[in-house]
Amino acid sequence: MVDALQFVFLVIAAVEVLTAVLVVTAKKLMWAAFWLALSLVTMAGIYLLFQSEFVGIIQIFIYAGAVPVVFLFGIMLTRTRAMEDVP
Amino acid sequence: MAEQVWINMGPQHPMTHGLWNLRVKLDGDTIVDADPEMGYLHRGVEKLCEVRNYLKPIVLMDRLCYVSSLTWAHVYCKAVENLMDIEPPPRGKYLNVIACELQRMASHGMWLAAFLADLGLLTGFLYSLRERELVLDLLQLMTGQRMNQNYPRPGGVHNDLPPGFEDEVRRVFRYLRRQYKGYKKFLEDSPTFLMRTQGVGVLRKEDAINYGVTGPNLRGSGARVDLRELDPYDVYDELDFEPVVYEEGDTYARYKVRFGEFFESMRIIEQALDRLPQGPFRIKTPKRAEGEGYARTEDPRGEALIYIIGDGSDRPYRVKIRSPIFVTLSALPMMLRGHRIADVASVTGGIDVCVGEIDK
Amino acid sequence: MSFEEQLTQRLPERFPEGIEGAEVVQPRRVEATAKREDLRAICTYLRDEEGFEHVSCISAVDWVTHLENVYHLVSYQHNIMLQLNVQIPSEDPWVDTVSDIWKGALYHEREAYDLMGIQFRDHPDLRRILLPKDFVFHPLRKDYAGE
Amino acid sequence: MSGHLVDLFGGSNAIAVFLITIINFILRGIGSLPLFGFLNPLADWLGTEPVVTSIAWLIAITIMITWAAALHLLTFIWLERKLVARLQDRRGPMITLRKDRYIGGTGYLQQIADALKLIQKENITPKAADPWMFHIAPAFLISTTIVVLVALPFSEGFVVANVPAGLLFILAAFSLAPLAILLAGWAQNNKYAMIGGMRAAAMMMSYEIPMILAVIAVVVLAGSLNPIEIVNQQSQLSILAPLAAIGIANWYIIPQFLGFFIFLLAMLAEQERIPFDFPEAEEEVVHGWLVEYGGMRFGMVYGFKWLRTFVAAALVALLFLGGWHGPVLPQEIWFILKIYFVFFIFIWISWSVPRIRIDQILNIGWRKLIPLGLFNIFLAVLVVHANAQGWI
Repeated sequence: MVDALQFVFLVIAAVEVLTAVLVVTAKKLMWAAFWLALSLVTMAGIYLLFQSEFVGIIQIFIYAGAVPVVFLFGIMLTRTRAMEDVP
Repeated sequence: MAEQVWINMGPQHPMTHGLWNLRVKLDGDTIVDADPEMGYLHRGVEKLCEVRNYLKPIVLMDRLCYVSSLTWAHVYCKAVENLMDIEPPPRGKYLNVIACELQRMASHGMWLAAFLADLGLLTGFLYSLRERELVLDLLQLMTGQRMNQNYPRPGGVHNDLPPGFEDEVRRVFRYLRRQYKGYKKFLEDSPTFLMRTQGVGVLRKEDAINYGVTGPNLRGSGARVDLRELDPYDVYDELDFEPVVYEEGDTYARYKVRFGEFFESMRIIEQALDRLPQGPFRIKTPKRAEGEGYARTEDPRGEALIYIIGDGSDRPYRVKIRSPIFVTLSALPMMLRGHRIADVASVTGGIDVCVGEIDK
Repeated sequence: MSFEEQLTQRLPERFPEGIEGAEVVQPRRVEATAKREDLRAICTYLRDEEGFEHVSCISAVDWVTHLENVYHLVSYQHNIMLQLNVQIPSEDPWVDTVSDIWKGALYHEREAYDLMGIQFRDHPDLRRILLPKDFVFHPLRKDYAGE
Repeated sequence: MSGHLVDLFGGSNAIAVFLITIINFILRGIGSLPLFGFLNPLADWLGTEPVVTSIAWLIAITIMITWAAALHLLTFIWLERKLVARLQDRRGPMITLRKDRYIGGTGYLQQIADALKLIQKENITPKAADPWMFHIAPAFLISTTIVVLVALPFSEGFVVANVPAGLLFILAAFSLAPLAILLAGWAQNNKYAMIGGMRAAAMMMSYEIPMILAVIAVVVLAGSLNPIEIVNQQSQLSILAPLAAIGIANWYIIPQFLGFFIFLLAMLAEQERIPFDFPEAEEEVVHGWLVEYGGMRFGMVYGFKWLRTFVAAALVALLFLGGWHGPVLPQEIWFILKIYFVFFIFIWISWSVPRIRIDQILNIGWRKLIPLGLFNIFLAVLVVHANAQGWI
C-alpha cells in the first residue's frame, strides 16, 4: 500500500521519465525543447516533494525558464530551416 | 533564423497606408534588400483623362490622392492654363494659394497622424486628426467639401470666399498655433520619439537629388528646393515665406520639415488673406486647345508635374502625371538597407506615402 | 545673356547631330529635340557639365505614327527646366536608359515600359510596375481598345 | 493599521467542511438503506482530514482565480479602454443592456460581449502549423500566469498558500512565459509569428535580469523571500523612520526609488506594453506571435496580457508600495487601490510614448538597467548596514 506522498512521487517520476524519453525521440527539435522544459519542471516537483523548496523553485527558475529558451534560440540561429514549407 | 527570408509587408499590412506591398529581405531582424510593389490601386487616370473634355478630369485628379486632393486638381488646372495659354485673374490665384496651403496643412496633419501611429503612438494619431478636422472645416467653408473638393478650375477657382471666412481662419490659426507648439514639445521632448526617428533612414543630399526625391523629403536632406520659391507659380513670388530646410536627412529631419511647414502655411494663408485683391475670381476658358503644356507645383509630398498634350479637340490627347511619392519609393530600398525591420514603419511613415497618387 | 540662352547655343554646338531646335520658351523653360542614338551622351553631358541633377518626369506619348519620350530635366543650381523630346519609331521602340545617370528615372522608365511598351536598353530592372506581371498589352497606346 | 477582512484558507476550509457535512449527511442517509451500505466507508473517507484539506485547497484556488481572472481581469480591460479613451479624447466602449441607451453607458459589458463573440468563433488551425503545439501553447501561457496567483497574497489572510520562498515562486512562474511565447511563435509556422516570438523571448530574457536584481535589493532590505514578511517589514519604522510621520511608514519606494524604477520598466516589458510592445507591433510584424490565433484562443493569449498586468501591478505594490498597509481601510481594499494606482501608471506611460526598437530595448536592458540594478543592490546593502549601525 502506497501512501499519498509516494503516489504523487510515482506519478511525477513516471511523467519525468516519459518526457525524458520524449526529449530524445522527438522528431522536431522544438518539441524536444518543450519536453525538456516539462521534464525539468517535473524534476522541480520531485525537489518540492523532498521538502527542498528553494532548490525546486530555482530549478523552475533557471532550468525550466531560461535554459530551454536558450536552447531554442540556439536551434533557431543555427538551423538553416527553422520554418517548414507549406505542404 | 540564419537564412534570409523575403517578407511581404503588404498589401494588407498595417504598416502600409493604402494598398501597396513592400517586400523586404530579412537577415534575422536586419533588412538586406527591399522591393516596393505597387499598382494595386491602378485606376488608369491617364487613360481616363483622354476620353473626357478638359474640365472633367478635375474630378479624377481630386481622387488621385485622397489626402491632398485639391493640390492635384490645382496642378492639373495650371497645366491646362499653360496649354491654353490663359492667365487667371489675381483673385483666383490668391484663392488657389489659400486653398492649396489649407490642403497642405490638412495633408501634413494626416501625415503626422499616420506617422505617429506607425511609431505606435496612437494617442498622437488621434490628437493630430482632431486638429486636422479644423483645417478640413475651413476647407469645407471655402469649397463646400471636406475632401475631393473639386475647387480649382482652369482660369481661376470655382467659387468665391464665403462671408466671415477670414475671421474664422484667424481664429482657428490662433488655436492651431498653440496646439501645434504643444505637440512639438510633446514629441521633441520625448526620448522614445527621438530614439525612433533620429539617424533612421538617412538620405544624403546627393542621393536624394539623384533619386529624384522632392518636396519635404528633399528639404529634410538639406537641399533648399521649394518650387514655390524656385519656380513660383500663382502668386507665391509676392508672398513672404521661408522654405523649411534641415540638414540631417533622417526621419527626424523630415518630421521637422513637415512640422515647420504647418507654421509656414499659416503664415502664407494669413498674408494671402491680407493682400486678397477684389475682382473676378475666374475667367472663361476655351473649350479646345492644341499644343502642349505642363505645370509643376509643390505638392505636400513633393514636386507634382502634369504634362498635357492637346490635339485641337476638346479632349486632352495625353496626360502624364508625375507623382512625387512614386519616385521617392525608388529610393526606399537604399534608405532601408541595413536598418531593422522595426524601422520600416518609421521610414515609410516619414516619407509620407500616399498610394492613390503612386498608382494613378 | 542668361543661362537659358547660353544653353540653347551650347547644346547644338556640342551635339550638331543629336540636338535640334533648342529654344527658350519662357523664362526658366527650355525645349529641345534629341536623337535617340545620342540620348545617353547628351544626358551625361547635361548632368556633368550643365548641372542638370534631377529628372523630373519621363512621359511617353503615342503619336500613332511614332512614339515620343519627353524628358523633363531640372537644374536646381541654375533653376531652369529643360524639355527634351526624343522620337522613337513605333515598330522598334527602344531607347537607351538614363536610369544610371539619374536614379530617379528608374521608376519612370519602368512605368513608360509598362504603359507604353517602350524598351529601355540596359535598364537594370525593366519589369511591369503598375499592371500585373502577366498583363499582355501596353494600355496607354492609342491602338489599345480596352476591354 | 487595520486588519484583514478575508481569511481565505480558513473560509475555504469552513466551506469544505460544510459541503462535506451535507454530502456525508446525504450519503449516510442513502447508506442506511439496505442495498447501499457500501456508501458508508466513502462517507467516512470524505470526512478524514486530508480530503477536507484538499477540497479546501481547491476551493481556495477557485476563489482566487475567480477573484483575479474574472473580476479584476475584466475590470482591467474595461478600465484600460476607458482611460485610454479619456487620454485620446474619445468616449471608449459604451455598451449597455438598456436598448434605448446606446450612448452614455459605462461600457463594462463590452468585455463580456467580446468574450461571447470570441467563444462563438471557429477555432482555425493553419494548415502549415504544428497542430499540437499550436493548441498547447496558449494553455501553457495562461497557466504559467495563473500559477502565480497561488503564492500571491492580497492581504495577510487572503492568500492561497503562504510559501516561505513565495516571491521566488512567483518570479519563477513568471519566467516560464518566454518559452511558451517562443513555442507559440514557432508553432504557427508564420514568418511574422516567428519574428514576434523571437523578439518576445529575447526581450523577456533580457528584462528578467534587471527585474531579479531589483527584487534582490528588496530582499536584502527585508531579509526574507516571503511576500507577507516583505510587506510586514514595510510597516515597521526601522529604516528612514522620520518619514513615518507622514503616514507612508517605511515603503521600499523611498530607499529603493531606483529599484522601483527598474522594476516598473521591467514589468512594462514583461507585459509587452507599448514602449516595449514590438513582439506584437502591428506596423512591423502585424501582430507578432499571436497573428494566427483566432477565436477564444486569441482571447486567451490576449487576456493573458491583462492577467500579467494584474500580477505585475500587484508585485509592484507588494514590493515597493507597502503592500496592504495603510490607515483606516481594511488591508484588501488598500491593496486593490494600490494595484489600480500602479495599473494607472502603466496605462499612462504606455499610451503617451511611441514604441522602441528591439536593439534599443535590448541596449537599455543590458547596458543601462543591469548596472543600475547592481548599483541599486549596493545602495540597499548600504541602507541595511547603516540601519544596523544606527546611523539613521
